[in-house]
Amino acid sequence: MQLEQAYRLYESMLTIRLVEETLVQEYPAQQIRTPVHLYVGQEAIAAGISLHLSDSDYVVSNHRSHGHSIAKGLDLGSFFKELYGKSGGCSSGWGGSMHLCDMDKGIAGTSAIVAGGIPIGAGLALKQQYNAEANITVIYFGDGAVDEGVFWETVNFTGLKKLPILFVQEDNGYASQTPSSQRHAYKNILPIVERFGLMTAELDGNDPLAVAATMGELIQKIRMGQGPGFVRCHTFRWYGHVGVEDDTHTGYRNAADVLSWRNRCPIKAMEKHLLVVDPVAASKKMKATEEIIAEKIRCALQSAKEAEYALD
Amino acid sequence: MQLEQAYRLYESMLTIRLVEETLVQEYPAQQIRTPVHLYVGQEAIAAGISLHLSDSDYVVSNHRSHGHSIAKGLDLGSFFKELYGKSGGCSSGWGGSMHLCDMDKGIAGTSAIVAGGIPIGAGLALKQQYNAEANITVIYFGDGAVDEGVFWETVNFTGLKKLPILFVQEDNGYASQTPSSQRHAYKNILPIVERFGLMTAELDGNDPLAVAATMGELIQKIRMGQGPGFVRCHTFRWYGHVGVEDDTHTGYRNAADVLSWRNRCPIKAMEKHLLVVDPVAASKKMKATEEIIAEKIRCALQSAKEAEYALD
Amino acid sequence: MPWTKLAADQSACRLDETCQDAGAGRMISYGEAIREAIQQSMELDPQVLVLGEGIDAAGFLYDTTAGLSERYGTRRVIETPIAEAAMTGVVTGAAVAGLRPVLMHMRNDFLLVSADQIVNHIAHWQKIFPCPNGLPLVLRAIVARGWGSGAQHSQSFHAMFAGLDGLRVVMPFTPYDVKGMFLSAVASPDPVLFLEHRWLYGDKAVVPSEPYLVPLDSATVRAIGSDITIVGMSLSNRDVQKAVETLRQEHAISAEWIDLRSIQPLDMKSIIESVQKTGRLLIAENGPVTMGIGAEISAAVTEQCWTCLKSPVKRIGWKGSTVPAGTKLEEQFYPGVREIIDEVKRIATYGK
Amino acid sequence: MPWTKLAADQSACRLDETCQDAGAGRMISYGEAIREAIQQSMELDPQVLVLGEGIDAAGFLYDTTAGLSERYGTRRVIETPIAEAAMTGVVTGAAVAGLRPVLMHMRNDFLLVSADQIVNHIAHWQKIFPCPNGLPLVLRAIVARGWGSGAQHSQSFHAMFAGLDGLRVVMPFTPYDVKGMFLSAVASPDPVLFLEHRWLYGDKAVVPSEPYLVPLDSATVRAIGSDITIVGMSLSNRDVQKAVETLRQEHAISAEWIDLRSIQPLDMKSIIESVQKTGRLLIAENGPVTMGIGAEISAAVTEQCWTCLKSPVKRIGWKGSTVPAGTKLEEQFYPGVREIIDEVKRIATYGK
Ligand SMILES: Cc1ncc(C[n+]2csc(CCOP(=O)(O)OP(=O)(O)O)c2C)c(N)n1
Ligand SMILES: Cc1ncc(C[n+]2csc(CCOP(=O)(O)OP(=O)(O)O)c2C)c(N)n1
Ligand SMILES: [Mg+2]
Ligand SMILES: [Mg+2]
Repeated sequence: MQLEQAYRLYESMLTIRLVEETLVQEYPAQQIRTPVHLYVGQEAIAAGISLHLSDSDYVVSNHRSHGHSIAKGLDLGSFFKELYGKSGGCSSGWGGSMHLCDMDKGIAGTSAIVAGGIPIGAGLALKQQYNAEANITVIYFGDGAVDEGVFWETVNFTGLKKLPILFVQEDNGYASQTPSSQRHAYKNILPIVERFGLMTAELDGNDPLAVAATMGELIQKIRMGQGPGFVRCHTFRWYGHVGVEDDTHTGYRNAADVLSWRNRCPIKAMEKHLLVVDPVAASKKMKATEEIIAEKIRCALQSAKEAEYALD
Repeated sequence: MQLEQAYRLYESMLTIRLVEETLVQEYPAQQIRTPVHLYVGQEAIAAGISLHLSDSDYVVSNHRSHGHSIAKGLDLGSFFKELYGKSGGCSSGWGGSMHLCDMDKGIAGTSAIVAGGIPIGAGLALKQQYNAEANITVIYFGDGAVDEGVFWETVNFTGLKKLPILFVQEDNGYASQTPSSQRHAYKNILPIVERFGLMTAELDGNDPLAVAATMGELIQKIRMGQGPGFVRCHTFRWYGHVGVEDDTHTGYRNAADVLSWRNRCPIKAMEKHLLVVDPVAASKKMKATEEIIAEKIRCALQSAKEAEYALD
Repeated sequence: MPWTKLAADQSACRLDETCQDAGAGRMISYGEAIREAIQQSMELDPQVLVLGEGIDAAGFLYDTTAGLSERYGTRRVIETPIAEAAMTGVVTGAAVAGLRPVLMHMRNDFLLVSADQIVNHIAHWQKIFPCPNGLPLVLRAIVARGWGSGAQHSQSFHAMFAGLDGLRVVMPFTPYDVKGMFLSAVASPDPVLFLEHRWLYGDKAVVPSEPYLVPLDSATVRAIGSDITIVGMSLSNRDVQKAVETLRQEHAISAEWIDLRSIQPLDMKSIIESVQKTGRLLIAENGPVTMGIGAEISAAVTEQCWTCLKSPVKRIGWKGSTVPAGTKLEEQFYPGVREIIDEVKRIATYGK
Repeated sequence: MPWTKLAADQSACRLDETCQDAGAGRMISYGEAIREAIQQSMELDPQVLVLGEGIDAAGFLYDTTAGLSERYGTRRVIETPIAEAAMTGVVTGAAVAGLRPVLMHMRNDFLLVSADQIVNHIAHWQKIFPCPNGLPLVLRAIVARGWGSGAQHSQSFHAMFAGLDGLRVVMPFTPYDVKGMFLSAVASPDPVLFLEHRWLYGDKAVVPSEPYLVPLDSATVRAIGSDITIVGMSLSNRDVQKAVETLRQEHAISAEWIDLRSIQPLDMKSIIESVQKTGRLLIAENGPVTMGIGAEISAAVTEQCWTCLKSPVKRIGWKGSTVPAGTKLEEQFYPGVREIIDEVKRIATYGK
């Protein structure tokens, strides 16, 4: 990976992280009145993918949409405003955390119905194929969404029509508090979807370099019309399913697992990498990046707090 | 196969065939006022399966339900009455051809919504498992039903819970007039459902002996709790998708294919077999069987014609 | 944009209601009018594509899609798997991205398989997301009846989907309307549930051969009267029409007949105008009475026409929500011209 | 059969409405009452099993299923995949075969994913098939509101499913009712859509600790009055209750408050009896006004109480069918006590 790209990847992940840490801080004040599903821990996935996307590529997202949207370029001001229910929010205050959107950035929409956005993504891709664009659609979903029939219908249609879609399964092991093993008759979904004509890859979703590299190759193939792709990214969310609390105490995830995943922080991994490949400047550059991001967030947050409430 | 069993198989297939040929004859009189989806050509499947079922085993059927129900023991009188909309019909005249039922015979119901009956079958099996019965549920559906998401959801749930289900796909190559190749991203469904923990088999659905043998083994395994099964039976319907006409002229199926499948009549195959294994008596026995069936149908049809219309 | 041009042309040459009764002109059937409308919409706008089960296979959805794939290719005429939920999502996404897809269902009963996409997604999308392209999609579905089609193939879901602000629902009755409203549905930036009735396919009338638009949000008065207003919709209009004639000829009752056409939004203005004149209202539902669109009309009319109503608004419709298959059961289940006439007579003499 | 026994015991010792206001007794919350009802139904009848997403995982559906799997095992407490359509079919089949399954959804919005199973299958099954075991299944689902839950997590689908003869729909308001109606729902041979409201979970009242049944088809008068009838349902009762008090105290208007409880079938008898006395009716919908259950009530009451109605039946409810997420948008969207009072005052002075 080129240095410039590596820094962009770092910046993207860090932006998501700092935005969500801001949410964690601000949420108790009860001015962000919308259910938040934090992406913390999973940042490498959206960041690693978005590195290879332009505004003409679409993403469709689910309830855990902050990272997907921010990585794709959602303006932080309109993001915060949306979460504060303010005028100027990306969905005019109507959507809240679970319904982010910015068509100019290719963020086509977000469904809070599990798997609901998946076939919509196929429709976006159908238009790209119809117009013979070289653009693609990325569909984000969890290990839970594949339980739903509409996922399988979409996989079949996608394989049949060879739509330019990258299916991204963010496999954090749980749907809400229920582990995959209690929901899936199979261990690995990849050999199954392969049979529907999808190119597949399995990834450590916490390894930003691996994510960026594999996604880059796959996206390139999809763009060139070699068919749709499906990536299973193993990862872990640090916070509870919804809200800003650590929920380890509720017991459904084992504390040692939580710890071991926290120790595999994708941002730390990226920092380490940058320090190795750019030993002289990295430290300073990262600090500068962090400051810039923090400043952006401060402004965006401020603007959201000061904005008028969205009214009908 | 034992001779007695072979004759039962023959009788079962022939009953279905003669009943439906009766429908073909009577339909133009416009007294059977319900859309009929004929099973002619596919008889070996339901007959070969039902050989191994008792009244305590359930079947769930689809729009093409005559054969499934008759093989499972549906009384012909109540069958014809149902199709004539008469009182005494198995569904009290409310169901028509697409909604046959007889709980005493384990015919639990019939959905005319493609794949609609599939999860219901899983519920029947759940009860069998819950009560630790050695009974099983057979779910009949076509190559079209697997297009629907609810099929995949049910396969997953079945594999997960190891329900005592035999999934029977009657693959006649078409959903209405649309070939599988226009609907499926995959060529063979079996290696896919295998991954969900289903035992699988692929069969010539027009070979009654093969059907009976394979189904017998598989059903035995399912009864013994070795897990659910899925059989893909290649077959062909002789008539149009709905109604009593040959639709070869409409062109979606090639005339040579239609002819070659007609030449592979499962009942003819069974006759041939009986003549070989029981050369002395077969001819006479088969004739007697045919006469008995024909007489039963005559009576049943007569009773239906004479019955009062079902009223609210 | 071809559609703004069509709308503009139309306001110039004023092809409206009156035209269809003009007498002279080409007679085609409701089914043929649909086919022509689909074909013209595809001809007018390369962004229009059609999708569905059986639309590019023998049968061609009662011939309404015959010839399309030869003309426009399988790129624009997409035979689909039997996967209504996903395909509904697909047309939603395609419309979000700027295409004008039309998804076709042989029976409106199958819409239920995709209810999550319709109710939770389509009907909210434009309200919660900025949609630079609108959400120009059409769900075309056929309501059927009779021949023992029974519980799962004879329902009419116009009312079930009538409470969603973000989804237009229309039920054209005439060949003229079915063509003009289909073109309007495709032209519309909003999603439209387009409900045809199988029993109307053979009805013939004068239909202009050029493309034209009929509004998606307006009822139309099909017979002028002064004693009572009768609202019909889709097939129920047929019985209403006959009843109106008999009432005039044999009972000296002058009934005003309104064809609802649009279920969502309701054209309350037209209904109220009529009721203000007649003081009496009967709604002939093409579906079960309970929770039918007649309930909403009755409630709204009663609120708004309280002082001019001479008798309570009445509703007539199917006996229940499960349609039986048996011949006589069917006969008992559906009201007919007779029942409408009887009801009108009761209403007309109410309190007298 | 444990359920016939319970019904018999009950008619003996007559545990009815009055009991809950008795004052003395154990106070528990609506949520606790649900939990107790579920547990007691499982205790009473080994054929009862519960299924759902998150019912056997941390959270336990707002604690309503906590402890069940320890007590009854995972054979009877089935954590399911996120596959509402299939799981609805599964409970249908299980009920056909004689079990009494309860399928649980955290939000009633998710019911739409299974609409085909509910509408095309469950609601017709007993009508078209002889069902020796009836179809004893319960779909338990929670209606939510607020905190920006927005378009897909704040809907109330009671009215959308209210037109199906083969499906009972109930919306209990009090801790007493939610327990008794849950037990009745499980006892019922018919399928029941059991809609709870998340905002009621904290409400506390006296609830008997033994199992008891509350009918599934009857509304209840919660305050006696003479000037106007106000029908509430589920959460909207809360505003109605406050409005009724204020009206009495500050406006000298005596309102009769009916808690609808059952959406399908409607207890028209109770409503009509009340309207015959008051001559005025307002329905406070817990949902959008258009095509709400209020439309059906209004139409039916107007037909049946024409001569005793002093003013047109009115409805109050949400501003539309898409619920916004933003705080102030939410505030604008839902009517409150104030709006009910204003509407009642308008009705009470109507025509004066
Ligand atoms: C149709 C539907 N069923 C249930 C839910 C409730 N729900 C919200 S998120 C979620 C779990 C999703 O898990 P997964 O897809 O793995 O995503 P993650 O939250 O782990 O990122 C569930 C069950 C829903 N929103 N929609
Ligand atoms: C949900 C739904 N979509 C569409 C239909 C219309 N339809 C009835 S039968 C059928 C084809 C079924 O094909 P298959 O499953 O292969 O069964 P076959 O008729 O070949 O036996 C279709 C599409 C339906 N009944 N239900
Ligand atoms: Mg997950
Ligand atoms: Mg087939």
